[in-house]
Amino acid sequence: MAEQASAAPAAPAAITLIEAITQALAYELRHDERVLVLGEDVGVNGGVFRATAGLSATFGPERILDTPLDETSIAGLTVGMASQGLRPVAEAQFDGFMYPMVDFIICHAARMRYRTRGRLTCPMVLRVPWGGGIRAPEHHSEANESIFTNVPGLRVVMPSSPARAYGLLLAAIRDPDPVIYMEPKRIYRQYKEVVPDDGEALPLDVCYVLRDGSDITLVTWGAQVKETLEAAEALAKDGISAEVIDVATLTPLDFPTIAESVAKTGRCVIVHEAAKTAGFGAEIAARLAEECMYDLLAPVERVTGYDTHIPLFRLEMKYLPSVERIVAAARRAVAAG
Amino acid sequence: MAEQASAAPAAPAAITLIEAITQALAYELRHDERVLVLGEDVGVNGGVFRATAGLSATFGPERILDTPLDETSIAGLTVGMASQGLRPVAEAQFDGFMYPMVDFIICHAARMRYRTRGRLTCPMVLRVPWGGGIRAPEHHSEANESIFTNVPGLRVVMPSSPARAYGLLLAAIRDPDPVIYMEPKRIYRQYKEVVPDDGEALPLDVCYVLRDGSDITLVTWGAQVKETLEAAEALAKDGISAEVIDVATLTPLDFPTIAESVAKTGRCVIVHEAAKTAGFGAEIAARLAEECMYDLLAPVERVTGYDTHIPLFRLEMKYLPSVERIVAAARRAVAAG
Amino acid sequence: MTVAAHFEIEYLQYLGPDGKPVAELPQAFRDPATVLPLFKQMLYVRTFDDKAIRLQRTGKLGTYAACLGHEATHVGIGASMQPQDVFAPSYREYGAQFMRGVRPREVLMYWGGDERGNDFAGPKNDYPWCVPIATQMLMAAGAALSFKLRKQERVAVASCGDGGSSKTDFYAALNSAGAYTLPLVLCVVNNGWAISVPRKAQTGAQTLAQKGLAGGLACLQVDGNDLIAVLEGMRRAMTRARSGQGGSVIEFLTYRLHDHTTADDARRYRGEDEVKAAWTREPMLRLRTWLTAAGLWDEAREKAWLEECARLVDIEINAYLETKVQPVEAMFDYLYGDPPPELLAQRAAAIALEKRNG
Amino acid sequence: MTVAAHFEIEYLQYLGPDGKPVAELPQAFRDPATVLPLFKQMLYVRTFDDKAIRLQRTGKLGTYAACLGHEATHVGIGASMQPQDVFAPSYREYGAQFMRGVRPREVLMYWGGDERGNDFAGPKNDYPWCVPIATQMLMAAGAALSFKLRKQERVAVASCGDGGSSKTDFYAALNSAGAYTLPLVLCVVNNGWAISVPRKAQTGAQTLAQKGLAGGLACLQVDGNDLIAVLEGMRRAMTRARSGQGGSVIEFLTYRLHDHTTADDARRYRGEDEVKAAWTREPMLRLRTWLTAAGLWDEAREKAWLEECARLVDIEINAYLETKVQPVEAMFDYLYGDPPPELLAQRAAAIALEKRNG
Ligand SMILES: Cc1ncc(C[n+]2csc(CCOP(=O)(O)OP(=O)(O)O)c2C)c(N)n1
Ligand SMILES: Cc1ncc(C[n+]2csc(CCOP(=O)(O)OP(=O)(O)O)c2C)c(N)n1
Ligand SMILES: [Mg+2]
Ligand SMILES: [Mg+2]
Repeated sequence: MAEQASAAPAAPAAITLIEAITQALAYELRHDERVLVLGEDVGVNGGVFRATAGLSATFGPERILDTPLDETSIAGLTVGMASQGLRPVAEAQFDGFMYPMVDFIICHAARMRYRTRGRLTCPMVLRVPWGGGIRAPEHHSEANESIFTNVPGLRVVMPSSPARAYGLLLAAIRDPDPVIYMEPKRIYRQYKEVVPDDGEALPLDVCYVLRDGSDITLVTWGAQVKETLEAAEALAKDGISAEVIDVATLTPLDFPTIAESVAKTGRCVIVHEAAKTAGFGAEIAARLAEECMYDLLAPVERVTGYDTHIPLFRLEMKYLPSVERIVAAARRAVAAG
Repeated sequence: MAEQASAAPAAPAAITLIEAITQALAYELRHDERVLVLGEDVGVNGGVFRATAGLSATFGPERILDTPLDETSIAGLTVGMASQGLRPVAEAQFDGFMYPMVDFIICHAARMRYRTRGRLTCPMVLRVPWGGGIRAPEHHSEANESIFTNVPGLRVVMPSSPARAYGLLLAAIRDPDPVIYMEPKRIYRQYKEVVPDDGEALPLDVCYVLRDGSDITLVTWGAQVKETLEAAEALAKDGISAEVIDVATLTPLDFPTIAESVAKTGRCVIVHEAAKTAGFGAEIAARLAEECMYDLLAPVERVTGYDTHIPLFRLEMKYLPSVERIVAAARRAVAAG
Repeated sequence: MTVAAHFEIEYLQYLGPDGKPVAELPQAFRDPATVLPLFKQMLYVRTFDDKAIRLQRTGKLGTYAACLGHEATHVGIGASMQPQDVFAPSYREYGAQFMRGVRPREVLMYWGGDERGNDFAGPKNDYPWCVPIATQMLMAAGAALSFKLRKQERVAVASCGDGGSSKTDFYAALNSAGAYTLPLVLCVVNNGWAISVPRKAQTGAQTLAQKGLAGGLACLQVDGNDLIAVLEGMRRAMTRARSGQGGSVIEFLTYRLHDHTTADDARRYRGEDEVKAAWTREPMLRLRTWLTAAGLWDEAREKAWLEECARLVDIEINAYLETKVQPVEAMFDYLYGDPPPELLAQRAAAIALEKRNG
Repeated sequence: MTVAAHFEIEYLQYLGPDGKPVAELPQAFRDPATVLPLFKQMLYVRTFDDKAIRLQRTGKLGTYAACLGHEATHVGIGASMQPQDVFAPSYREYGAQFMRGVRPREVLMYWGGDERGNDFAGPKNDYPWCVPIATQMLMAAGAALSFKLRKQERVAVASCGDGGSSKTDFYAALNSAGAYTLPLVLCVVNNGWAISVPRKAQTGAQTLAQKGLAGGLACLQVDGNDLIAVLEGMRRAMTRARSGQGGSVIEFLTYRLHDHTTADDARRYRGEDEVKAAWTREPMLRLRTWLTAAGLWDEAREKAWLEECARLVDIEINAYLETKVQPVEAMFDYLYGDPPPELLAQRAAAIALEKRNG
């Protein structure tokens, strides 16, 4: 086994979110021989974002497979391998190229266990760099998680810190069912933190409270965690105490954590990059309307992408929810009741 | 022009929902030479549900095109034709076979106009028999409208009566943008009504109030309109006056009609076949939580498919929302406030 | 003219429709005694098919996809596989599946609206019936890739129809098979029709076999009504796959003698003449003639065997009819290995509702 | 052995890398004077490409996909089309697009993050750049079908890369072309690489041209660095398409001399030697030699023309650099022909926010 793949050194260096992904992949490749990685350019090239950098050299081309340029094939091969006992981790190169995988994910991955009454299963992970804000070309900036959130049998996971990226990816690979693991590419290299390479998975189905507060609950996921935390900071200066929740696993949703927070604060702003209508924020707002109505002191607010496509990069930052828009919504909510 | 394709007779016979679809297709094929129909088995066979019965004989194989067995191809050819000035009406044979079309619908149909700043457009319709309850084989019973409701640039339409099927399909074909037209196959032949073949389109973007009421608003679409109206009837016997709204066009949503009703009734139950989590009902509940909180006298309720796949037909009716479940939810809402 | 590449597509046929050899029989299948059990199996399959159709007609089964006319291709495919191999069918290859240990009652349960039909008691790693056309071809490519990566001597065999050969997933499968040199056999069962769409409307290609050239695979066209040609075609492809030489596309020329499914009415779109002509080429006839000529078969033996078939199939039908509906919680119990709390709450609610309704 | 079908894939090359004819030149392109304007166009394209790369390096452009090395293929494709035809490019066929009237400033606007780059002033029905690999091939099949149904004498031409030829949409396009006998020319620009994945890892097929056999199309492999071979290959395919005989797949063998895009670093995955060798076969060299031998070109003329190219490209670059960002409402204004009220409300809110922020 090559040097870079051996156990974590005593004093680990701080790493970025994407390095944490590489670290998790390497850990699981080392410890579970059923695990393999496949996708376009994941081999020698190490992935267009370098998520698989070095893995081919360490684990060889039979564990790190470059695929022909076809997402349908990647999805189908992955489901085929997973259902025969391997644990493939597939990569879609960008969010906007994931759509040809939808058929296999919905028709086969999500129901292999269900269809066969548990005889065959589909323990696979689909990793997808997700979202906008990196001045990329067309189709490289999409927040399309809602494609999968109404599909039973899947887990949809989105980390927003290096530590959560590591722990949730390990959990995703070890999960006995298919997991869509969306990586907020805008914060791939936002900051570094020490992430011990200890193989400790984090729970899926858990929403993470990133900041405690008492006046309002801000709920978000993915790259918008950045703006949302900044908004909480800005609100604090005004004396508004905002609790910030990173949903992290969208489905199955840990709603109790959100409900508990809203029971305390009475107000909720949901923030996401995707277009507003029928974005996943709708589900959270709906749950609030169903289960927390008597706790709510103000109407729920959603601060989201507009109901149009994310523009090419000259305008894209005007599409994404800004700190300003989040703060304004929170202020409205606080003023309302 | 053959006999059956000529103008409507003086006293038209009552027709079913699916016959209304055939009638609308024939009308528009007669009146707009840019219109054509394509799909698997839509030609001589007249479609597996007979929606295109007789059209091939009347309009010939150059207007009614059988396609090779590939949904990707159907979607791609449709977008190609629509962007070059034709008005294709494509058919996906069943809901469960639509997924390979998702890529073209999202990446091309929904953004042809946007991408080219209006230079090219994509006036197409995708017809899809939708939903469960007909004792069909696997993949023939899916309520997957939420795949499309978060996608800007589309219209998602679902008729629930012969008259609306006719008027909305004409509107869909005439609309300058892509329309996903989902047909609730369970009520294809539920009842007949007289639908004059007058070429009158109905507005898209309008929710239809099917029954006036004052105590509670029941919001639904597609085949569940049947159970929802029955539930309203049952509630009436208890002295509960339920208003019933058929959403009809899911996106862009006519929320004002729903808000107006809830302002009056103060209570809302949303009913749909799809799985609950992140189904389109979530969007409606979210809007209520945002915009109608002060009108709500009781928590919003969703009566939906469970968060699992619709079972094969021996169990499928236990999956679908029943009159009983709708009535129970409405009673809870009325009792709550 | 400079030629960059050239190709030939071979056609295999050994027994003509009249039961007489049209070419020298291949070594392995020369002895009628080796072929006899497969002929009997074909008769068993036809008995099953016939009874399943009747079951549907009397309302005791949902939509059913018959396999009438496909028996030689299906049984020949099944007979060519080893237990450790994996088969990925579409929805009518019962003949192949029975050879692999799938039970007729499982077929009936699937078409009877019960997921337990897919929980095969026999071939544990075989794929269930696959309704989304041709996706099984690509799934099988994934299975083949898993065999190759684990250095297992196993072959994945998948089959789809002539219509299925138009589907992008079929092309993806052959592309993958070529790119990774997979132990994969892609069987295209060309029965002339995809519901109402005839073979010629599917593609401009002269043969469906030649589609394999797009991936650099071995290509073969076979008379799918000739069991011996089926066996020989499969033998070549399986040998090739098992020895690491890569994938094949085999086109089996046969005919769908029944409606597409029991929900279809083929008279809407195809002529009686065509069907009549197809009956003269159907697969039983020629084998019966050949085996009879070899002294291994006769009317009495056929009668006795068909009675035995009927008895065996009836046991299966009864087992199916006696199977109770799954409890309502079954729709929750196989979704996740590790079910989330909310799903369990929905499960409890569904059970409670069920109890309330008696 | 009975042969069901056989095929040959022809290879076209006329000018060798050294600029000497290797075969008798085709009638239509025998006269160097007819070819000269295209050579000049190739130099113009290379000048543009070079300047665009620099623009990106200085932060004035987003990611850019260079076309270095593809000039003969691209210009040859563009030169073979009529104005009424429709071209569906991937994302680097500027050489073809300029021939059709797309303006360099439009290329720059697109890669500069401005949708208006897709609103071509020139070819109104041509498709915009297409990032989802190979989907343009199938869209072009739809365009071709529309021409056929309306009995228009128009041809749809689409191009993708070697990587793109693995994509299901490519297969769907050729399947459709064969099934409907479409006036469609599918150009596979095989430049050896799909980002880091070499051609041989994409497929087991000997040639990419032969993929057309899967749909019964005409197949041709062409030296894509030889402008004359490109023109002759296209001439045959266009004639075939325009006369109602159906579709073709042409594989153009060329080489990507630059990184995949400016966001890529090809040194990670490919050797210097390969690139060096490819430079000896690049498309300008041989044409320059041939035209010089014919007395139509020399160093002075090249120098003068390159200066003119630089001047013309700079005009375009300046036009691009002077283009103001679209107003915020642009993201709402082209979504629907008939925009819904709520979208207009969001539009108003976005404008208000913009105003507040100055
Ligand atoms: C993706 C998809 N599209 C459409 C269908 C509906 N359908 C079921 S069988 C069939 C025809 C299949 O024809 P072929 O592949 O020739 O197989 P055969 O039924 O003749 O064995 C169609 C269109 C489907 N099951 N899946
Ligand atoms: C569907 C899809 N998947 C992945 C990508 C990312 N991507 C962009 S270009 C490219 C390689 C294309 O290679 P090839 O088709 O050979 O064309 P070339 O760039 O060499 O001209 C890839 C993988 C994409 N744009 N679309
Ligand atoms: Mg068939
Ligand atoms: Mg390439």
